[in-house]
Amino acid sequence: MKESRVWMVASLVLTCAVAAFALSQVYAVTRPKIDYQRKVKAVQEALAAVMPAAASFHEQEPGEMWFALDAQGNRIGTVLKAAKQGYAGPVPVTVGIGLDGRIVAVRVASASEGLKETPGLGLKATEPSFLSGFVGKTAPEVRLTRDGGAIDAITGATITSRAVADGVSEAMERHLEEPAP
Amino acid sequence: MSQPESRIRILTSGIIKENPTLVLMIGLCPTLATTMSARDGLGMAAAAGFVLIGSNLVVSAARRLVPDAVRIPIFIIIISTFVTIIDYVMQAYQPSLYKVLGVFVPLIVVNCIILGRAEAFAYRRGVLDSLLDAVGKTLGFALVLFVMGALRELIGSGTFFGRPVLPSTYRAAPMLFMLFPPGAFFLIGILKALVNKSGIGK
Amino acid sequence: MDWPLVIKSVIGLSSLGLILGIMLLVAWLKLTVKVDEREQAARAALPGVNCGACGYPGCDGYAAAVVAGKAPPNRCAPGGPQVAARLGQIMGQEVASSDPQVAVLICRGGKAESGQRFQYRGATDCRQAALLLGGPKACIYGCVGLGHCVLVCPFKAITIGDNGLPLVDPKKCTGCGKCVQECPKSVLKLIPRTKLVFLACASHDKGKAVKDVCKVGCIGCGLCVKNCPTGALRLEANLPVMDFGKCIDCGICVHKCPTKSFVDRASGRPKASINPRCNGCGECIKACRFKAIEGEPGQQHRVLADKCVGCGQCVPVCKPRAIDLIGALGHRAA
Amino acid sequence: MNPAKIFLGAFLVNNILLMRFIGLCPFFGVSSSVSTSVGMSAAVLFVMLLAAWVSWLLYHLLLVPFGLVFLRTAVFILVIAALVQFVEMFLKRYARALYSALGIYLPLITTNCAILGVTFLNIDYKFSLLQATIFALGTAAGFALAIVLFAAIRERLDDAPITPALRGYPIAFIGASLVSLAFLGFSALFGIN
Repeated sequence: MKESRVWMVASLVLTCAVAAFALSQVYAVTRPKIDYQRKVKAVQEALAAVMPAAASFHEQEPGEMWFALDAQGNRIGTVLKAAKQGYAGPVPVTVGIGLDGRIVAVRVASASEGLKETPGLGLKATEPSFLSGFVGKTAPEVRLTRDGGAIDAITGATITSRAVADGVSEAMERHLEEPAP
Repeated sequence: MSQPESRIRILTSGIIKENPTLVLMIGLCPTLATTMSARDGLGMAAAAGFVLIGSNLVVSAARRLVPDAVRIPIFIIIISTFVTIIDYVMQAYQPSLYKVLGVFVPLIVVNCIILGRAEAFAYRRGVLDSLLDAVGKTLGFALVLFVMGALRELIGSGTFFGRPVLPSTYRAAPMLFMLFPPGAFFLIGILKALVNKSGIGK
Repeated sequence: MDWPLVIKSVIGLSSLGLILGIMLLVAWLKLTVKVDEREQAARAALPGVNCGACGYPGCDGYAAAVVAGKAPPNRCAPGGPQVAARLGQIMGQEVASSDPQVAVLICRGGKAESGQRFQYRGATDCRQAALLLGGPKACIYGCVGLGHCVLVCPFKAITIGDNGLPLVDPKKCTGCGKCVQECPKSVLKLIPRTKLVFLACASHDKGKAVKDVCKVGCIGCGLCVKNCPTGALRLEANLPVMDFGKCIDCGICVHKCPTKSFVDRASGRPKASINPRCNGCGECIKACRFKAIEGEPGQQHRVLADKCVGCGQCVPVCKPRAIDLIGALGHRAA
Repeated sequence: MNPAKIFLGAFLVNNILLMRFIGLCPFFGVSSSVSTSVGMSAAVLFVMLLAAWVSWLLYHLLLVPFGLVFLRTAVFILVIAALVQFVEMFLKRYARALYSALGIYLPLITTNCAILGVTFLNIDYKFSLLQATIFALGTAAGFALAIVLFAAIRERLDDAPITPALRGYPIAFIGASLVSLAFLGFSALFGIN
């Protein structure tokens, strides 16, 4: 029986079946934990993008505000999230603000994270050339130049630029309401 | 077959006399790549050990059923099952270690030790013997990985299991050479020379 | 239990297994080309990992090499000693039928016995040295002594003695023949393990030509051929060639050889002794080539221990079977 | 990642043998002579390309749509084993000359970590099919460069007067360490890490 031709193929198929069954179980058990970890990692990366100097983040308001901490654990800034209505949909913005109240960096959610702005125009809001305009600004300056602020909008995508600027300024206002540590 | 070795000898021979990495010279890829620190080395050895023990048991248990002509593909399936199990379990519960070991965890499936022992030993011996052989080889593997990991970590970053050991003056500018691939080649060359000198595995 | 996932996974992998199984079946049926069963046995002994650590292209390549005698049986890394033993057994069976072999050096011209023709400074390797005018050694047939055999011996059985000549440790030597193959001077030879006496010289020169270059070289005088009781030796190109079938290891040639070119691997030789049953017929005196027996006719004879070499020629001629050989044979490094 | 960077990255900077440590088993076994190394590299290039394509297609057209990503390891190694077996049979019958040149190395490749390593890296780096092909080419070239370079060194090592303890593997490792040190320099050269 051991060397019969049928058993030769059957044994292979049977082993595959058993292996597949075992693997599907393992996958079912471990998938939720892996997805959770992947989500946590994505969030951490987003925060780190706007606050490179931070070693870890303490979640102050879930999904809204984090305190950026350095290696020793003392606070070096805050990170806030806000979203204003843009041309085609909400424009989620992440803002990193230093202790001095000045903007460290701004990041706009990329297309793969659900940004619906028109490619080539609105989507340019995610590029550093536009976002670098926010760096170092304090709350009152975060307005488009035509609205009396210091941020020059992307030509042809004023609505998206304003959405970003408004989002950033809303985040900064909320930051001011918070009692400083 | 040479006279049936006593059970204890199967176990102990795997550690020194027939040490998979330094004497039989197989399974070099993970030995060099994942030994940046003692913790990673042991983590890799644990992962490979789990797969080796698991596959040796299953192969030995099913050895009467497996037709000779297709024994290699069946061994490969058994081994890749255990590898995928450790792959996903580690991704879920030990993400930091998984990030370090990276592609070497799935690469265990082509690790010459495992397929080699499955074919040369487990397929021909009883379950208990195979278990002992697997445990022996794993301990041997772990020993070398630990030594390599500890040495590279000590020289390369002056710490042991992450805790600083050497004075901070050294740790400020450690011999990074050890953490890079050339250091790994060099270290295993020295270790193999010591093994040759001491005449183990003659 | 996430049933759709399980079903998808089982069907997916099993179908792959099925395709693979059918492919292997087709291959197995079509490709059963007849392979020398020894190679099949060797191939079955190998783990089939095809990891290449033995230096041969995969297990099939290595099995073919071992069976062809080109590869020693212990190069399979994953298989370790178990596979080496099994391969040795498979190959051993072949060799065992013709008596397990051991390698011996057929040259006794070390530093003390044979000088140098020129100062050789170069790679310490006999093959390299041999290319240069046949090597630095006075005798161009002799062993250069630079240890190439030491290097190639997979069992580390050969070490260079203090006399500059390789010493083969019979315990470690498995008779794989690697050294015999690799020696540029071909002064290493495989002889049956049980063989005690052999000629240790490869020089085809005669008389004075040999004496000039080596104190222990065979000068082709033929004394051994004349004295060999079983006619196992014959002279060919100034060198006695031994027919192992006929030779009874009596050791007479060793003692008769004027230049001590023969080697006796026995560590000890027995001594003859005559017991009272001796009727003094004197046959043994005629048989003994070393005049080691004396006695008056009709009186009990005596053996002179210092002269007796224990060749045992006197034993068969003694009608009353009054002569015994006392003492044991032993092996020592050739 | 533009194609040149992928190729140079795989070929020199992250050489699969000397920097990533993948595929070392045959590296020390087969590299005893230059001719065997060349034969091995040709076979590796041939199979690595095939394996990269087959595994990429399988992954993106079958495994991902059906959500069977966890079968990746099992499927890839089985497919590569089958691929090698099939290629060996195909060559044996239709291309005798090619078979004698590189056919004998084919069984060696199924368990070669380099081939499987490339298939996994293609997936982890989320390469497109074209990028995956370039990566496979670069890696195979890197494999060839490393193994032939090293074989030349080892041939010289055979006859060099080396202390007994270092002879064989130890000196081969230390040689590899120096060659790998040279490759370390490449990372700064092209600025790819």
